[in-house]
Amino acid sequence: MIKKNLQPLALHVPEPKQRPGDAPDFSDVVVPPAGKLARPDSATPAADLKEYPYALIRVLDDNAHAVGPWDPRLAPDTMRKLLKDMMLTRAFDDRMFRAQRQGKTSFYMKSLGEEATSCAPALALADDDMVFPSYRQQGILISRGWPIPDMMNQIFSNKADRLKGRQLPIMYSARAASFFSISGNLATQMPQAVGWAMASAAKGDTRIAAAWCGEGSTAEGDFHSACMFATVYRAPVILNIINNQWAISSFAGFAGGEETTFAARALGYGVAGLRVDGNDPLAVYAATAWAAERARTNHGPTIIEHFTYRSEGHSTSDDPGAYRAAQAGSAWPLGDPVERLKVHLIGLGEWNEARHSALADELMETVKAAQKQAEANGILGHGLHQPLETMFEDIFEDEPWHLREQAAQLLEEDAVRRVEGQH
Amino acid sequence: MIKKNLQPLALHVPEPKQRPGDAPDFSDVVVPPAGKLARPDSATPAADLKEYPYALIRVLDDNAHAVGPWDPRLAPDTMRKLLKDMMLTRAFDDRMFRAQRQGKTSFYMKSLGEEATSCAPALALADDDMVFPSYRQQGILISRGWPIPDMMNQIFSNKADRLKGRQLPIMYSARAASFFSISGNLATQMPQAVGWAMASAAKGDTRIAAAWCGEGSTAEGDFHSACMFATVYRAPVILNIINNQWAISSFAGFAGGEETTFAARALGYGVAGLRVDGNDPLAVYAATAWAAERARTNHGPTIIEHFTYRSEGHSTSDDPGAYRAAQAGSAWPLGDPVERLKVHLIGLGEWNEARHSALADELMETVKAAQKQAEANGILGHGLHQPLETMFEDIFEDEPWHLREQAAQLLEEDAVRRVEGQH
Amino acid sequence: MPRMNMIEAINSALNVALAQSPDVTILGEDVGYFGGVFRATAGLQKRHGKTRVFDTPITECGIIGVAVGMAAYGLRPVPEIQFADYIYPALDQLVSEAARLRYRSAGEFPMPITVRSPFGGGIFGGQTHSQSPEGVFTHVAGLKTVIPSNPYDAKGLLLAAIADNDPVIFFEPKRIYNGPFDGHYDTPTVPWAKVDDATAEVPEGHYTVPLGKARVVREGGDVTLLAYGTMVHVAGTAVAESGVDGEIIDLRTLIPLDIETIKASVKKTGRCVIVHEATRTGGFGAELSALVQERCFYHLEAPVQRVTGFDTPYPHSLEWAYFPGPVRIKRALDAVMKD
Amino acid sequence: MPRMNMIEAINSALNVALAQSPDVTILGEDVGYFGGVFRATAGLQKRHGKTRVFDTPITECGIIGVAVGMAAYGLRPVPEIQFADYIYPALDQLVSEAARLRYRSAGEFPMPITVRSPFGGGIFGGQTHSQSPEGVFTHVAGLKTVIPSNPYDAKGLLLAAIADNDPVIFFEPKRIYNGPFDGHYDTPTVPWAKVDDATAEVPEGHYTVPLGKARVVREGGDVTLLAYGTMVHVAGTAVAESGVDGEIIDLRTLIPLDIETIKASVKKTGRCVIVHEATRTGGFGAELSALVQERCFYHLEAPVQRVTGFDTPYPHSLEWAYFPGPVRIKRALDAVMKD
Ligand SMILES: Cc1ncc(C[n+]2csc(CCOP(=O)(O)OP(=O)(O)O)c2C)c(N)n1
Ligand SMILES: Cc1ncc(C[n+]2csc(CCOP(=O)(O)OP(=O)(O)O)c2C)c(N)n1
Ligand SMILES: [Mg+2]
Ligand SMILES: [Mg+2]
Repeated sequence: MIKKNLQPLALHVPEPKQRPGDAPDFSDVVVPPAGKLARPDSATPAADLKEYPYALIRVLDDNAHAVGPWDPRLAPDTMRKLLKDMMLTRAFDDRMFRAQRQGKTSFYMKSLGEEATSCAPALALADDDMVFPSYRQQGILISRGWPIPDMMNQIFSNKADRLKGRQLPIMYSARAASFFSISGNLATQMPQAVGWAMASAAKGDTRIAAAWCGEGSTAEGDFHSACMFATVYRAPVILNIINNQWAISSFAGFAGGEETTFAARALGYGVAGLRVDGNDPLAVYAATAWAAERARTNHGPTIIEHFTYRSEGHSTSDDPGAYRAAQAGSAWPLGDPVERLKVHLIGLGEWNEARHSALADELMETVKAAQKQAEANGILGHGLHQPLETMFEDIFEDEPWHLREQAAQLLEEDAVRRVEGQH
Repeated sequence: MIKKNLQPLALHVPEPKQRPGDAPDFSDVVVPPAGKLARPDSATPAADLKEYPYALIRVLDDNAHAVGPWDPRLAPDTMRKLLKDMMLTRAFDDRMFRAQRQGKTSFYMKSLGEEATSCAPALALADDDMVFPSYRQQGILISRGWPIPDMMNQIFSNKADRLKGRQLPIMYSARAASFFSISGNLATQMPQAVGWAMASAAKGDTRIAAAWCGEGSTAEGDFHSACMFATVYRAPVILNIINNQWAISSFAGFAGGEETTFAARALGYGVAGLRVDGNDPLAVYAATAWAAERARTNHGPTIIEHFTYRSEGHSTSDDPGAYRAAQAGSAWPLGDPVERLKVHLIGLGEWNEARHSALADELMETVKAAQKQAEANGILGHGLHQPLETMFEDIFEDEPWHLREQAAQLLEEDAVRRVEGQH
Repeated sequence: MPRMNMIEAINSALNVALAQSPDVTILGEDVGYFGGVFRATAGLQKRHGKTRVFDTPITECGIIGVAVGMAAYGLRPVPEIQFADYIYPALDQLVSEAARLRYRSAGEFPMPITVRSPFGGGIFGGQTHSQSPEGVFTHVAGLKTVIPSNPYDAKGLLLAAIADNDPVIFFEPKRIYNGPFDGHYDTPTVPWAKVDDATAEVPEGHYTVPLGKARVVREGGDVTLLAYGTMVHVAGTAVAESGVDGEIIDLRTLIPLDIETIKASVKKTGRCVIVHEATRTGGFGAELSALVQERCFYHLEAPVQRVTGFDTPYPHSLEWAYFPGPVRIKRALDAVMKD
Repeated sequence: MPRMNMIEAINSALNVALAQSPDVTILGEDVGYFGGVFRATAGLQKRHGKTRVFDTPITECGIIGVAVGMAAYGLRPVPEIQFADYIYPALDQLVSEAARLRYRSAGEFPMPITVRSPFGGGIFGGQTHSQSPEGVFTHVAGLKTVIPSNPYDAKGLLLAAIADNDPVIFFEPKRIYNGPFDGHYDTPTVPWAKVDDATAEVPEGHYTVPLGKARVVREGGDVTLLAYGTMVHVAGTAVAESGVDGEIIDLRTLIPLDIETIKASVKKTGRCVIVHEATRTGGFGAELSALVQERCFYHLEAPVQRVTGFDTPYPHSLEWAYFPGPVRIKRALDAVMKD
């Protein structure tokens, strides 16, 4: 079997540079200077954009000055809105994480450090552009002004939950905010977004679609299907890859990250690919605005890799200390998006520390008040759920006989349970 | 819904340049001169090979002279073997297509014009390298010297069919030839080949794997999965894409071919990608040899696009005249692989027209004789099939009770049928 | 009344649906210019335009994923899966997405998608052009499954499926596209045009056959035969040849099932034989058998029998040994009548 | 004898298998360095090396496709699908490839693959961490399906599955990983270490529990209860609370099924209740019901009853209303006993 005159083959299994016990070390992360990268016209053919997947769009430099052609030159009010959205997202995450720890719900997922990758695109898109998020894009809903108590009702699966307690916490759906129902199955939303965009194009509509998934999720066949349809029909869609370096315990090397960038996937399909500093809110805004303009003018899809870092655990079920260096989040060389935008605004004279901490306090109060309001509708597992028969609704438009029978059976059982005090 | 100040979106649906009634026109096909492309060391990092997916490896020039650094400088005997393999494949296809038309079997698929993409890789690989073919790689089995009557027994599903009549014609399996069982489901073999290669590497073996699929099939999620695993573990595997421009009635534009090459998929995964003139047997040999050396020396996978043309219908069930220009095959600017190698050998003084037609006659006789031999074992639907109880074998290693019961039932039914003369 | 074969009837249904609603959109491998490998979509692209009837990349996952997105936009996509054997790569998008989106969004995102796919064997198609995977879908909450057995129903049920606001898996029994099949492999197929039956007469315009309603094909007092698709015809042969007075019910829709018609018949006959081509274990026949004995136990004179394909991959050369033909059905009829 | 919970037992089985055969290879999302989201593979990479226990890209299609290729090479891969809810993207590689390769190659390419996957609900996991999709696999010719209900069986069945030369779907009832579950959601879980039962005692070394053999958990004369996984324990509660003398059979292997044990029991008791957590329609319970009435018809005193999850997606907040708990089972017991 093994030929002696040939050297034996060997299987390469990726390994991250640090593991628990090691100090975090990001010295191999190449951080090009802000402002140096040219900004091509958004109608440029993909064939002339081949370097972009390997570059990194950065607007805020080390001093948080906005520099270079990708600076979106946002009005201070817009930037303050972006800052506030990110801060509110963070405050929300903080409270809901705690609520899970307090046993008020079953599950939560934070987006700490990645807020820019949701809040900035939301701002750069039109409010009625359709978004197909993954589970870490709560920032979009917040940016679009969705009521915080409504989000919390969903998290508590309580009697006011519009989704009737059917979905795991954070799996929002908000059609009125052009926000698609979140799936627990990774990457399924990617071809769906392309399909929505194709429908919009077929109808001569003006709305585009955008989708998000993690770098780990790009390995799924659905991601590939999305890219195939996007390129073939030049769909008006933005496919965002949030490369936060980790997929639960697996570093990006298990998603192909050792060999090239995630934006480079675009080259395989002949579509535009951008790579952006995901912790630079202005750069993320600019990249999204470019891609949105490209899509809206019938120049087709863009794949954007957001280079960022998952600063905390994957979810409330996860302990990152078991598989990666401690404190890796704070060592991340691209910094913190809230901090960077804050310093930028202060530098412009449009913000100051006092206003910042006042805003932080105010947002925490907002969130606390919302939580109080939501908890009044019940928390998970404490009885204030939806009526039992709602379990059989919305499976089909009309309830067929077998579901009607089962609903009746459940109500009978419930009566028994009540009599017997049993479960 | 539609904003008046924005231009409406439009859906792009690809359309080939010619349809039935049009004259074939390949003037847009870029054919770079043979011999001009540099041949990098096979250990070159993928990052330094970014131009290769857009180039075209060609060895035989317009006069069928072998030129340039990719010339594999094969011995005349080797080239004569390659020529013979391609000619035998063609003769085989010809007879089996006719056999289907004569009602001797249910189905057949030719590889006319694409013979080089099977026969040349088979020669460039070691005989015990494992191949995971699609349904159009009969040339590999023929190159590896597999008995023609055995292939025909499979096609006739007769009593000598090693696969016991279970598979559609041409879905061969030949473990002894390191030839994997062909699937009717597109692209499933691609991750399988990667898995085999990973196993070989994990075991410190020296054998590599190679897989083939059509350009249309690259849209499947399986293809993407294969590329993901190949890049992550640097698997010793060659992933061949046979870009014959058509997937049944759909031109390559529906597989992303309007926007870039198929070899460019490699860039998305950071692996080596080559694009080769698939009708140039020496170029195909050279590209495979390069990739095989790369894999065998632990430098990882290669994706090879074979640029060729499906000269005839998709299968015996297909009529290409219904969707593409007539005679497109003969207008294909890269010529015919058999003809090109023949002229090359004649130019070297190693072949001549008389020997060529003598060989063609001899091969046709070989095939006819084999067919006679195979038909003696039965043709489809004429009774000489495998015993009925074989239907229940090989589902599991041991036959569980429910299959034993069903086998008994079938034999009882069969007895009834024989008595009643019924079916 | 025009006579159509099943392909023509399906083509007509799609044509009517496309003309009626600007939201109906057809996509799939080879369905556009060429009109489908079985010609079910022939002429539709030319008539309704490339953005409403188009070819796709070969990714069933993508075809259904994109259809889900189109439905979220508000279209009524009618994707084709070229053969039912190729539906598995799309399973996650069907089971985890299309089937559950109305539910998980509490009605925000209904999924009016009709997935057409030729299924079943009897055409020497081997393992990957012959399967009957309906049992995978009937187990999934949120999917409807519809299988016609003749041209009239094919058109009427397809129009009803497209008008339905839930995802429907519409399996087309390809063995009877051109004409009914008596189950004897060597009987030449009689084209639908020559079949003297109202089911071969198909109105040109719009009509529907409601989902969830079975059809009593033949009334009888001895035994109830439950079948769908091709097997309705094969069951007919078996009844005719056996002399048993079988009541044949063509289920037409598996989910939601017409339980009332089934119950009424079995309570009348006291015997039941279920016929399908799919593999036996865990097939839809198991569900039918369970339902019948749960609801008609005290009327049953004999065990409910299942007549099915064997638990093997679909074989090529032994296709007719696999196929649940008249002999297999007659043996079951004999068995239930003996008891 | 050491006491282990189910995770420890599974971990021990994998460790023994890796040590015994150099061909056993474990792959899956997060199974390597971290040792799996349920810690089933903890420590195995460290002990057996990175090329034998490793993390993978997140593509279930790829995980199974690669496992098929590894099996073709001669390895015995043991891929993990992180949750059974995520198995659908791998379905084509399982159904069209792994299940059929021995058959279509006439024995050239056997597929000794064991797919491990946590399944079932009762952990507030919502729609995508709770499903019981065994009914999809039991319908597929060429796959075995195994479901343990306790630590002893988990290890012994897993070792038997890995040694088996055919593809096995090995579903692990995650609700009882840490301790048995009586079906009352508010009863605190008693860890396996404190359970006074031989099934919590797990030998350190190698042993097998043969595939295809059920276990009579409790003998009884009134009614036969067929269950597997978590529901074996819940059925036990119902029997205890109802006072009915139920004979509880833990099926352990669904395919191939131990029909003899089932038949013997039902012929003795004359009554049968089938319990599973999966949705009702087309679930494995339908097959069981059909088989029982086909083979024990003349012994049945009452209709075979199915107690199952409802035909809905797995709900989050109403999990315990969905779950087939003791009340639902007792009502079925009452019903069959009344008849
Ligand atoms: C189809 C599917 N497979 C596996 C999982 C389990 N899972 C949930 S999140 C996750 C990691 C995803 O990582 P990434 O895509 O990088 O996103 P991130 O969590 O970093 O935002 C995995 C494996 C799933 N939800 N769906
Ligand atoms: C999963 C799956 N989907 C669809 C088909 C039907 N089908 C068979 S061949 C084919 C076209 C394949 O084209 P390509 O990959 O370019 O290969 P070629 O026939 O040109 O060699 C299609 C769609 C299939 N066999 N499997
Ligand atoms: Mg990630
Ligand atoms: Mg092709």
